[in-house]
Order: sequence, then C-alpha cells, then structure tokens
Amino acid sequence: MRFVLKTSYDADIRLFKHRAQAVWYALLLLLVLATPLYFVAIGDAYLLGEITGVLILAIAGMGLMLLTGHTGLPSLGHATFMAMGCYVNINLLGAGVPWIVAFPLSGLIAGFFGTLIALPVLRLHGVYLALATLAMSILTGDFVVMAEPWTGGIAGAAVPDINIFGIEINRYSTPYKFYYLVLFVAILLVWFYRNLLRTPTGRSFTAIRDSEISARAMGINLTRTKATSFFLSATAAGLAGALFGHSAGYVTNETFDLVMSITLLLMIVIGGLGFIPGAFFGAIVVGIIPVAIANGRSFLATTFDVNINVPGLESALFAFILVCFILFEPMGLYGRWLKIRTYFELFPFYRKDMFKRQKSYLKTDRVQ
Amino acid sequence: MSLLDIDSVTLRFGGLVAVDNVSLSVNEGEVFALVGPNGAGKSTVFNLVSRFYDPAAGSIRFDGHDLLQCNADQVPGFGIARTFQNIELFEQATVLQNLLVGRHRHRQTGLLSNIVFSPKAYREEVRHRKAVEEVMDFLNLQPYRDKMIGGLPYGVRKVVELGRALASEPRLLLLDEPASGLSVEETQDMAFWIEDIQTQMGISVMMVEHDMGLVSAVSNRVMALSDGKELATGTAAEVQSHPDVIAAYLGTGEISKTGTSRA
Amino acid sequence: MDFLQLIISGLANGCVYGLIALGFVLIYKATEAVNFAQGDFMMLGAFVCIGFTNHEYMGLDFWLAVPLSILVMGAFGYLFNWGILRHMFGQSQTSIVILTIAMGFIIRFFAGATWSHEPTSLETPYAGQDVRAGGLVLGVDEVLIVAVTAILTLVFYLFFSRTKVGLAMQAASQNQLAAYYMGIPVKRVHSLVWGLSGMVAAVAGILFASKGAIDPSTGLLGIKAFAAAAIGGFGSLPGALLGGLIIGLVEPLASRYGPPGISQIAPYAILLLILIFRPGGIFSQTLSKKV
Amino acid sequence: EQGITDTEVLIGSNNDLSGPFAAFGAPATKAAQLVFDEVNEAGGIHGRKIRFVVEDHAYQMPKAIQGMNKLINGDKVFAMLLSLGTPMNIAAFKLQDAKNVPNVSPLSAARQMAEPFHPLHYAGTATYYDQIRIGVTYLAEQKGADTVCAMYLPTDFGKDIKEGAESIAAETEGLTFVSETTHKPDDADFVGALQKLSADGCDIVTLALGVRQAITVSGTAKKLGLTDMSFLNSSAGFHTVMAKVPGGVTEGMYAAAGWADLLSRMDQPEVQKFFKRYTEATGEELPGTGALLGHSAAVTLVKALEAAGPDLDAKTFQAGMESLNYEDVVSGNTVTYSATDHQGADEVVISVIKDGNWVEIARQ
Amino acid sequence: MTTDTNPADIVLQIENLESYYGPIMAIRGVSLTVRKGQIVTVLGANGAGKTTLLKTISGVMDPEKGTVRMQGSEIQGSEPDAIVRRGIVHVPEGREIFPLMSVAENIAMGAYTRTDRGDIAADEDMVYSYFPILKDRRAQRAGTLSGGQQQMLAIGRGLMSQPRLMLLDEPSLGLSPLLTQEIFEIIVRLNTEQKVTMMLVEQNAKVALDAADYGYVMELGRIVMDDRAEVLAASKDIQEFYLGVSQDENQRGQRRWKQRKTWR
Ligand SMILES: Nc1ncnc2c1ncn2[C@@H]1O[C@H](COP(=O)(O)OP(=O)(O)OP(=O)(O)O)[C@@H](O)[C@H]1O
Ligand SMILES: Nc1ncnc2c1ncn2[C@@H]1O[C@H](COP(=O)(O)OP(=O)(O)OP(=O)(O)O)[C@@H](O)[C@H]1O
Ligand SMILES: [Mg+2]
Ligand SMILES: [Mg+2]
Repeated sequence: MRFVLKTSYDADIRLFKHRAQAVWYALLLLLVLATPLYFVAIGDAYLLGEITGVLILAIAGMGLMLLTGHTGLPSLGHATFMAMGCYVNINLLGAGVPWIVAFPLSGLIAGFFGTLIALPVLRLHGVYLALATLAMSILTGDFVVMAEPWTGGIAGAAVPDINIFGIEINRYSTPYKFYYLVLFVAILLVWFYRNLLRTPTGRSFTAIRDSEISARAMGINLTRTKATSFFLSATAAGLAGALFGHSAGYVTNETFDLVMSITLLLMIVIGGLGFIPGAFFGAIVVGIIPVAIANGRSFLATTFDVNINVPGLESALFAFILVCFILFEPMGLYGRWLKIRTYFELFPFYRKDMFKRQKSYLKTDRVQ
Repeated sequence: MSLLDIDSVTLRFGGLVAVDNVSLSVNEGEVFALVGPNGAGKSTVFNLVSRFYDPAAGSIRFDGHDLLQCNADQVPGFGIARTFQNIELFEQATVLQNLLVGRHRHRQTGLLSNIVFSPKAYREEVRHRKAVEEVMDFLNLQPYRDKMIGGLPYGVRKVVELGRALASEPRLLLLDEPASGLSVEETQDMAFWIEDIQTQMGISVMMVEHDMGLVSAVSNRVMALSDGKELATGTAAEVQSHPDVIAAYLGTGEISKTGTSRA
Repeated sequence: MDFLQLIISGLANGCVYGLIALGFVLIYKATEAVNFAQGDFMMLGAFVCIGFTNHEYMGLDFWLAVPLSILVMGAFGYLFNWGILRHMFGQSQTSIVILTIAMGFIIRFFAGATWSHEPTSLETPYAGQDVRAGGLVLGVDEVLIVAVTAILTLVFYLFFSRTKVGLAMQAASQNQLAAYYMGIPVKRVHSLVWGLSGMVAAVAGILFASKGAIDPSTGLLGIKAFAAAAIGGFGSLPGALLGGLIIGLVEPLASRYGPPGISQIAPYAILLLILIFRPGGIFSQTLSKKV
Repeated sequence: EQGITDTEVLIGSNNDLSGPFAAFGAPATKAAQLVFDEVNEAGGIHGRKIRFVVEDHAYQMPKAIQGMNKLINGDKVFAMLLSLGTPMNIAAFKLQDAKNVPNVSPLSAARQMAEPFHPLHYAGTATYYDQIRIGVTYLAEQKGADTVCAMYLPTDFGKDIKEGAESIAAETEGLTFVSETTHKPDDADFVGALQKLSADGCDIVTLALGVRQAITVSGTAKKLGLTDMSFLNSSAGFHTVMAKVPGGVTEGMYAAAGWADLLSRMDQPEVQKFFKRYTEATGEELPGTGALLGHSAAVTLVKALEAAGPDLDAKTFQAGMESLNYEDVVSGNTVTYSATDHQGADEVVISVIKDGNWVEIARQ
Repeated sequence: MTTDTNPADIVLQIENLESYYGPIMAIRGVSLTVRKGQIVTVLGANGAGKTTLLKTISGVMDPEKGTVRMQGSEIQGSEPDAIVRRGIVHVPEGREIFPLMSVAENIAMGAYTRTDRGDIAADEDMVYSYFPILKDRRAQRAGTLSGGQQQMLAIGRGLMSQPRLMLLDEPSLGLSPLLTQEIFEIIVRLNTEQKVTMMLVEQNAKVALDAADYGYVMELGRIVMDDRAEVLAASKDIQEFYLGVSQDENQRGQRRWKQRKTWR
C-alpha cells in the first residue's frame, strides 16, 4: 500500500494524490490523444467512431453517476434529459445560433428543465424515485410528439453538422475532428466533476447519499442540494444528448426511449457506482461489447465459415456478459480495477483471499 | 443568560404524549444534562430542537430567534450542532470528509466557483481543512483521518460524530448519549473533552446521558424527565438523590442475584 | 350500459396488471429486490403453457398444462434465485435490478428462439366464450382473471400477515442480519419467494395469453404493472391490486372520453401525481427514520 | 466501390432480430439468406457469392447507429437490404448516400423510403400510405361507408396510415375522417377506444397496431357487438398469424398490402417450393409475412445483381435495378422498377379473413 | 484456563480463530472455552474485536482460519440460521430489529426456530414481564421505539429462542442505570434457573465482572488475559483501564498524557 505523508492542507485538495498518479493520468491523456493516429495509420476510422460513441455514453454516464452514484438518487429517466439537450441543440442550430454557443446552452437548458421536472419528485427515494423517473422516460416520446414544431415529432428531425468558426465537423466525414471534440468535452467534464467532489457542493451530495438526517442536521438543504445535483446531472446528460444527436444524424420520438435510460443506469452500475472512472468503464462495456460480439461473429463467418444465425443471440449474449459482470463484481468494474491495482502495489505481500468478500447483509430501504 | 429556551413544549405521536409540557433553558456556557428512563422523551426533545418534529404546543427559541419559524437545515446556521444516539455518520466517506461536511454552514463559495475550483474556493478549502485538523488533533482522531467510517469500531464513530459536530464551530452542542458504548477509559476522555469544550471553547452543551458518573462530572445542571414530563431539575447531586428519580431511573446500582430490583 | 361495460372490462384488464404487480410485490416484500423481469417471467409462463398445450407443440390437455406450467415457472423462479441471485446475497439492490434487467433480455431471447417472435395464442377450452348478463359481456377469460386475482391477493395477504413463514419473509426483507440472528434461513426464504413469484407469473401469463395473443415482447406490460405496484405502495399486496385496478380503469376511461393520446399518458401521469402527493404510494409501506 | 471482390459481394442488413419488430425482421433475414444460399450453391452471380451480414439493432437507435457504422464503415458492404425501421433507414441514408451504398427493399413502407427520389433508394412494395388509401377507397365503395377512423401507434408507421386515411377521406366525396385513437405497444384493453370510435360513428377503422393488438381489437369489437365496423390493416397487419387465431376472433378483418397471402396460393409450384424450403430450414410451421418479404427482397436483389452484369458498381447496379420487370410469384405481385419508379411492387392487394384464411378480394 | 477438562462440560470451544474484513485482520488467533452454565465475559477496548468474535461464532462472518466447536461439532462457516438451530442465539450490538414490524411481531420472530406453541406464549409473557413497556407498545412499529426500548426489544427477542448459549453484545448499551441493573439480573437468573450459558461483551466492565464467572480480555484482536472474574476484578490493569479505579489522585493530568496500556 502506498502511504502518502501529508504535510500540508494542499495534500488533500490536490487533484492527484501523489506524483505517480499524476504521471499515470498524463500517460492516459497522451494515449487518448494519440489514439486517432493508429486509425490514421490503418486508414480506417470505423472503430474510432465506436470509441467516440463510448465517450458520448460516458458523458451521459457521468451525469447519471453524479446523481445516482454520488447523490444516491437513482434515475431511470436520463434519456429524457438527453432528448432535451439534443432537441434544444437542433433548434438553436436551426435558428442560426453558432454551435459554440448552442451546444453549452443545450446542456444548460436541459439542466434547467430537468430540474423543473424533477422538483416535485425530489422527496422520493429508491424505488419510488426510480419509478417516477421511469414514468418520465416513458412519457418523453409522447412529449416529443406533442412538441412537433420543435422536434419534428414522429417524422423526426435531421441534426445539422457542427460548425466551429468555419470548421465543419461531421461524425462520418470528419471522424477525427469529431473524436477530438467529444474527447475535449469529456475531459472538461471530468475536471469539473473532480473539482466538485473536492469542494462543499460535492460533499453535500455524498452527505445526502449516506444520511439525509445527518445532512440536514449539518445544515444541508435537501431540496436545494438535490435540485443542484439534478441540474448538473441533467446538464451533462443534455450535452451528451446533443453530441448523440450529431452522431446519429437523425432523431425521432423513439430515439431517446426507456431502453436508453436503462442502459445508462446499467452502465454506471457495471462500471462502479460512486466513482468517476466507473462511468467510463461502464461506457466501454456497454459500447464495446456489442461491437466485439458483432465483429466476432463476422470474423467467424469470414475466416472459419461458421455462420451463427440465431436471431437475437447478440442481445442475449450481451445480457449474459452483463450478468457475469454483475455476478462476479457487484461493486462494479472500478472495484475490480482497484483490486488489481492494489495487487501490484502490494505485490509480494498480496494474499489471495485478501479481497474475499466478507458476508454482507442488507437493511430495508423503506426506513428513511 | 439563557441561550436555548424551550417553553411548555408538547409533542404527541398518535395517542402517546412523548413530550408533555416541558420547559427548560440552557444558559450560555453551561453543560446541561437531560436524564431519565428509556422512552422518557429525551431524544425527542433533541429532535424538536433540531426541527425534525413539529411540537403540538409551546415555543423553542435560540438566542432570541424563534426556531419554530425555520427548517431543520437552518438550525445549524444559528450555531446548533448535534450528535445522534445511534450514530448517523456518512458511512461511505472518510473521517476527514465527515468532519468537512460539518463545516457546511461556513460555506462561502457557490456552485460555479466550486466547479472551476476558483482561487476563492481553494482558499476556502484550506480554511476548512485547517479547522478540521484542529478538531482532529483535539479529539485524537488523526490515526483515523483517511479511514472509511464503515470499518471503524463503535467507540471511534462516537468520537467522529462529536468531531463532526465540533467542526461546525457551534455555540450549542447537543450530545445524545455521547458515552454509550464507550469503555470507562474512553468515557473519561469524553468527560475531559466536554469540559474543554465548555471551558476553553466556550460552547454550551446540552446532553442526554445514562452514565451518571459522566453526568455528575461535567454537568452544571441536570433535568430528569419521565414519561415526557419533568421530574426534577437541579445539580447532579440534587437530581440523583431525588426519590422519584431513583425509583424511576437510577435503581440501587447493585445486582441482586436473586430477584429483580423492581420491588 | 356502455359505461358499465367499460368499467367492467377495465377492471378485468386491471386485474392482469394487478397480478403481475403481485409478483413484484411478493419479491419486494420478502427480499426488497425489484424484479424488472417480472413481465418477462409472465411471458415465459404463458409460452411454457403454450408449449405444453398448443397442438403444434406438445398438445397436452389444457387443464394438465396449467398446473405443469405453474410448476415449471415455480421451479424456474426458485432456480433463478438459487443459481444466480444467491451468489449476490447482501449486494446492493441496484445490482440486482440490473441483473434482472439483463435476465429479461435473456428470457426474451430464449422465448423468441424457442417459440418464435410471431404472436401466438394459447389454445384454451374457453376461447371465445362469453358470459352475458343484462347487456353486459364479459369473456370467460376475463371472469377467470378477476376471480383468480382476487383469490391470489387474498391468499397472499393472509399468508404474509398470518403465517410464521410470511412474517419471516417480511422480517428477512427488513433486516437480513437480524433475520439470520433469529434463525430464519434467509437465503432459502428468498428462493422460496422467487419460486412463488414465478408461479404467480405463470398464472398471470396463462390468463393473459388466453385473452389474446402473446409474443416475446409481451413482457413490456411489466412496466405498467410496476406503475401499478407503486401507485398502491410498493410492498403492499392489496395496494398492488388496487394500483392495477386504477390503471385498468383509467386507461379505457381516458381513451373513451379523452383526446387521442391521453390514455397512454394517463397511467404514468397518475403514478406521478400519486407519488408527488403520497411519496410512498396509497398504502405507503415506508417509515421515516427515528434518530 | 466497396464490398465487391471477384468472388464475393457483401450485402448488409440492419435489422430487428430481438426487439419489438423481431416478428418481421427475424424471418425476413432467414428467408433472404435461404435465397442467397441457393444462389451461392449454384455458383453465385457472375462468379460472386453473396455474403449477407445482418446486424441486430433491436429497434434501438444507439444500436442501430453502431450496426450501421459496422456494416458500412467496418464491413464495407456493397448494398443494404431489408433494413428495418423508418428512423433507422433515414438516419442511415446520410452515410449510405455518401458512400454510394444502395438501399434495397427496406422493411419499412414509409414514404421516405423512395421519396424524394434518390438514385440508390429502392422501396420494395407500396407504401403504407398508398395501401391504406386504396384499401379505404375499396371498402368505402363496397360497404357504402361514409366515415373513416384510425387506431394507431404513434410511430412513423402509424402516422403514415393515419395520414393516408385522412387524406383519402378529404379527397373523396361523401367520406369523412371522424375520429382517431392512439395506442402504445403494451396496450391490452381496447374497450374504451372502440366505444369511442363507435360513438363517433366510424364505419371503416384503419389499424396501425401490432399484430397482437389487432387481434385483441377484433376480438373486443366482436364481443361488444360492433359488427358493422370494418377493420382495415396495412401490410403490417397482413400476417398469417392473424388469420389463424382460434375461435374465429379475427374473421372479417381486411388488409391492404403489397402482396397476396401465401396459403391461398399454395397450388403454385414456386409458392410450394418456398414454403417447403423455408419450413424445412427453420422448423417453423409456416412462413409468415416477414419471410415472404425477405424472400421477395432477396429475389429482387439477386435479379438486379444479375442484370447489373459482371462490372458491378453503384452505377451498374442502378441500371440493373431500373431494368427489373418480373412477376414475383411468391408474393403474387409484379415487380417493376424504372428510372422514375423506385418502388417495386406497385400493386396493392386487398384481402379479408374468411374461415381462418386470408382471401384475396381485390387488387389495384 | 482452568484445569477442569471434562469435554462434555464444554459448550463452546474456539481455537485459533482468525477473521478478516477484506484485508484487515480483526481477530488474530483467538482461542477460548465456554463451559456449560458459565457466564463468560469478554472485555476490551474499542475495536479490540469483541463484536467480530461474536459475529464469527454466530456465523454471520466467516473465519479465515481456526475452529469453533459447539458441543464438539465444528460450526464455523455454517449459515447463521443453522447455528441458531443448534441453540446459539446472538443478541447483536446496535439493535438489529425489524423496523417496520410491530413489537409483538418482532418478539414472535424470536421464536422462529421453535414449534412448541404453548411454551412460546408463556415465554412471550415472560419477556413482557421483564420489559413491561414493550407490552404497552406491542402494536407500535419497532422502528419508532426509543433507543433503549429497541435494545430491550432486541434482548427480549433473543430470549424467545430458548437458547443453550446466548451471545450478548453490549446488552446495556443505551439503557438506563435501572434497566442495566435489571438486565444483568435477568442474565444471572436465566443462567441459574434455566442453565443458559452466556457469553457477554460489555463496556460496563464492573457489572459484567460482577455477573460473570470467567473473563477474557481482548486487545487488538488477541486475547491478552483471562481468568476467573473475581481475579480479573482484582487485577491492577483491569481496575485502571476497565473499572476506572485510579491510583493517582491527579487523574486528569495523568489521563491527559496517558501512557498506553502495559500488557505485551
Ligand atoms: N415516530 C414515533 N412514533 C411513535 N412513538 C414514538 C415515535 N418516536 C418516539 N416515540 C416514542 O416516544 C417516546 C420517547 O422517545 P425518545 O426516543 O425521546 O426516548 P428517549 O428518552 O431518548 O429514550 P432512550 O433513553 O431509550 O433513548 C418513546 O416511548 C418512543 O416509543
Ligand atoms: N466492516 C468493517 N470493515 C473493516 N474493518 C472493520 C469492520 N468492522 C470492524 N472492523 C475493524 O475490526 C476491528 C474489530 O472491530 P469490532 O467491531 O469487532 O470491535 P469491538 O471490540 O466490538 O469494538 P466496540 O467496543 O467499539 O464495539 C476494528 O479495528 C475495526 O476497525
Ligand atoms: Mg434517546
Ligand atoms: Mg463491538
């Protein structure tokens, strides 16, 4: 285990706990910045598009992570906020607002309306909140239809390309630019998120998650804090929605459906609730496994002439892999990652059963 | 001069009168103890002050402010901090983080400056940490600084809770059974801390406690409650010798190996 | 008369929601887990029965197929808990929710691969038969649904409030550790209740499939049943039925008298309204923490 | 040109194999594969074997985007066939058009599949919109009806059908569109909706519901005694299963579709062959609507590839497609494409359920 | 240990027990023996591992190493409910009650493993006679009881299972002095009248040693001392650190700059 001798108050405030950590993060940054080079080299950006998709998922995932992982409020309605961001973005762009303004605004407006919608249900906990947001998610499609003048309703709406000071960015025609753009947004949000967690706002979120009673007794206003969390969360989801729109090119009332909301929740749980990297781990799982399965199947077909043609097998296989993930790592992939890291840090002193799960027991959620 | 004034407060849960027309006041700088049998309504009085419950009648004033006019989350703003009988810490956070939440009422930065971690937010953080480190030094919590609450023994948690309350730099500290579950040695530490809190920090304390040793060691005044009603008020010695208090609460203190002490 | 017909059919339909909700609530009441695959369990139960009784499959007698499928689904629920959920004992409910969601996908796949994605009807001896009374028509299937739902709700209500095992189930959901300290075999109790819930799902599936056709995506109905359970108060058996009935009534009323589109919104709008004004549902099963 | 080698031509399909429309997508892709297998066994087309890559999007947009990216950018298919879902197809057009990937016979009868005209977009059958217009006109004449209504899902499919019904009612003397109800895929009770339509005096009710729901609607209407209401399905409800519901629940339902029912044409050897081959290969009891569509689309593609000649590219393929004019015996329709007509089977067949079978009563 | 080695007398025998919370070793090779009809107490400062020890015995935690024998058969690692059915009941630290159930239902759950209806009713009456307040509050939801009332409920519920061996973790936590006294009288009475063997963890060392026959002292996961209760009560270290009897008049000064304990 690494012991960090703390000699000043800064030690706890710094973004990175120690030099090595900073180095690792720098390497990671270099890696993600250099990734496109590989695709340039092979001259095929197909998979880069999928990686970009993962980043978009991760942005939405961070939004939900803040709400569910750090504030303890489950939501099965985040596709709604994505929809808001996406449609606001389309409309602003349609009205001639430059992307550089329209994009952040679409997040903020989604955040604002998200908060308005969430306000009446902030008193709810656990299953009840999940169900209320689920209801919201189910109704989203209907609202998109009702708001036809802005959304194109059932017929759908085409999403204009991004234009930043004359630079045209499109998911397919300029995949590299699109990747860097999404990457930039993701990194910016990670930085914001980490700042939040080391300041009073973030602490008040986790306080509410762990004990509402204590939080109140420490002077935290539940409604305002939860609303803030909802706002930030919906803003991130809105931004992701806007980017998702650019990556889909065309959206309808069925695009941001319940399945998408569920996928987001699933993603952060698999990634590891309560950890920022969890959003990324989860997005990788959710975004890459289907691609891997599909390509694996194609590979079997082309190389070994093995054709597996059972309809729906891919979804089932994906679900099965998820079951395995949950079963073997209920704390999420980030939990597993921490163990692997500890293993290396401790190397010779590591005991095999060190991370054996001690029996654990649940208590009711109905006492709040 | 009295800091907290509870005046003829009554609270019912359905048919049960948990607090029955109770009046008390805690003076500036004093340690005021509330004792009484289980279910007497002591914690309920705390919960009334914390504004978790609305009284059916009566008034609660703190330093001239009408507490009944405000919400639970505004109470700490006046300088009232509390601990809980059954420990309510933020389990998935470290000791340091718990104490930092205690500083919430001194927060001065807004959302925006938090998100971008502005210099102002940085300076505020440094201030908070300084205050928290002092509390940790005072309560000998440094060894547990970065430990998760989830894995701490009961006694340490009690101290962390006290620390969290102290971190908010209150004027009045409400301690609900601070020494329950503590060993004799730890109880003595607790007594010294309470003394220091009173004398050196100038914080008034109101506490509920069943350990009469601790009560007599630290409290200036004691009130005994039973069935929601006041039984007796006075110095520790006075209350302890009050026959009703002995009958309802204290008992003889000896274990008879043959029969119950309830005659 | 029309109005009465509307109400009666709505109630019958509401009973289907109630019945699925009953399955949710059983599990919730005994384990506090939320089974997102309950709708899919129902669908599976229906297909199992179709597999036993329809002429293109095994062609067994309907009245033999029913208990068989109930048994099969009971075993399925039990084994699902025993083989999978038990390994996650004590883990957060969110993980279990995710697991059941994934399970739903797998069940849908299995049903699609086994019985195809085409809508299939259950061949029942009472298909197309009606009961008519004074101008009102009610299918025999609907009469059965109402009767079975009422009976099951009552039986389970009594089971939970009067029997030792029922109480133990509730205890196990409120505090697993304390339940163990009392000698309650919590894991076995969980398996048991999943088995029960599988059986209820089979009943619901059979009744639903005899009303119309089903296909692997029928499990979607589970979401409305969710809403029903929440309206009634998650964890309350009569609440599940009541919630089901409310949704069952609101839908046809809204589509009869409201503008187009309102009947799909109505159940969820009602859910939201109820939750806003009564955060624990009608028969709230929650308690605010005493400190 | 992507997706073509001397020995192989790669065809993609972005389909729903496990979602709400799996009942169409799964059999359609299976049937298409059978056609290709047969072609490949016979040596392929101009020496090229057809490889058919199907991705399952389960009718979800995010997955559809992934599938599209894989097929077009990853696998680099030459053409798309039978892709399911209007929004999925429209979203794909942007990329497909940029890469000159033809879109053949998508599993969507929305108008956007062939309108506005694009050289590489080819619709298989008449649109829902046209189907319903023709069906309503026919029924109105037959029954002397004067009111039209719609029960529909709020999807592109539902919208087309409702608009078709509305527009034909507006254009036809003595016919008015009087009422509508909308539904969700999980609606199971239609008493309220039918009572409303009955109160509004609907003679013809056009249906844009799932098959399962259409069955329930018919049953409920029978139970409520609404016998003078005629229900008209589009191709989406023109499903063999519909006719086979026990107890005569669906007797008398109409459907206007781009093909004729199989079972009524089993005397034709080609139909028999298709029937036999499909049931043997899949173990299913009978090929449903999806299978039929898949078969027809695959045949169209094969014929177009043949006509395109050995120098295959988007241009020659277009020429091949536009030269097609043949009788598709299995679907019972004539398939014609031309430089101005990118919709294959233009005929609309109107059928009714009689004694548990679809019976053709008119064609236009 | 005492010299008496009649194995039939031994209710609980623990050898070399080790338990972990993830990487943290909470008890490190504990061995102890509880004899039939004894009241054994385990003393120790905060975090010494007393609760962990009891949890490992009652099966809610799995030990990493070592054995726990209940009347000769090994029980470590079994499911907790199986251990209850063997006659060990654990009254846990921190009032693990069923918050949404009524007091009466909570008490009924205590008798879950029993089938003798008539006797159960009698035992319920016994519990209610020990804690009359619980009788008054039979229909109240247990989660709304006061802290002390919940503690009474937890103890009362434990009594309902007619255990052979009772593990009591800080039974006096949050109880009034009068009730603490009564609880210990009940413990002694059950022990003498119904021959229930007791293993008792207490912070209130004075009463615990008064009631107990034998005592163990735990520190940092190890047993550092054990002897008959009277002997322990007379020991200097015990007096100083557990009974609060100070040799030094200037207690405060000494305690402020206290030295840590002297054993080891
Ligand atoms: N929410 C509630 N509903 C019903 N009764 C309640 C509720 N909360 C508390 N009570 C009752 O009010 C009385 C006072 O409880 P309180 O917690 O104040 O007691 P206390 O004096 O703190 O006792 P202890 O020393 O055991 O903690 C008790 O009899 C308790 O059962
Ligand atoms: N859930 C947990 N995770 C990690 N460590 C734990 C956990 N629970 C207890 N520990 C550690 O195990 C050790 C023993 O704890 P235990 O609760 O058994 O002590 P105890 O003697 O009962 O103390 P107390 O008198 O405070 O109840 C402590 O050092 C504690 O930090
Ligand atoms: Mg109290
Ligand atoms: Mg302990």
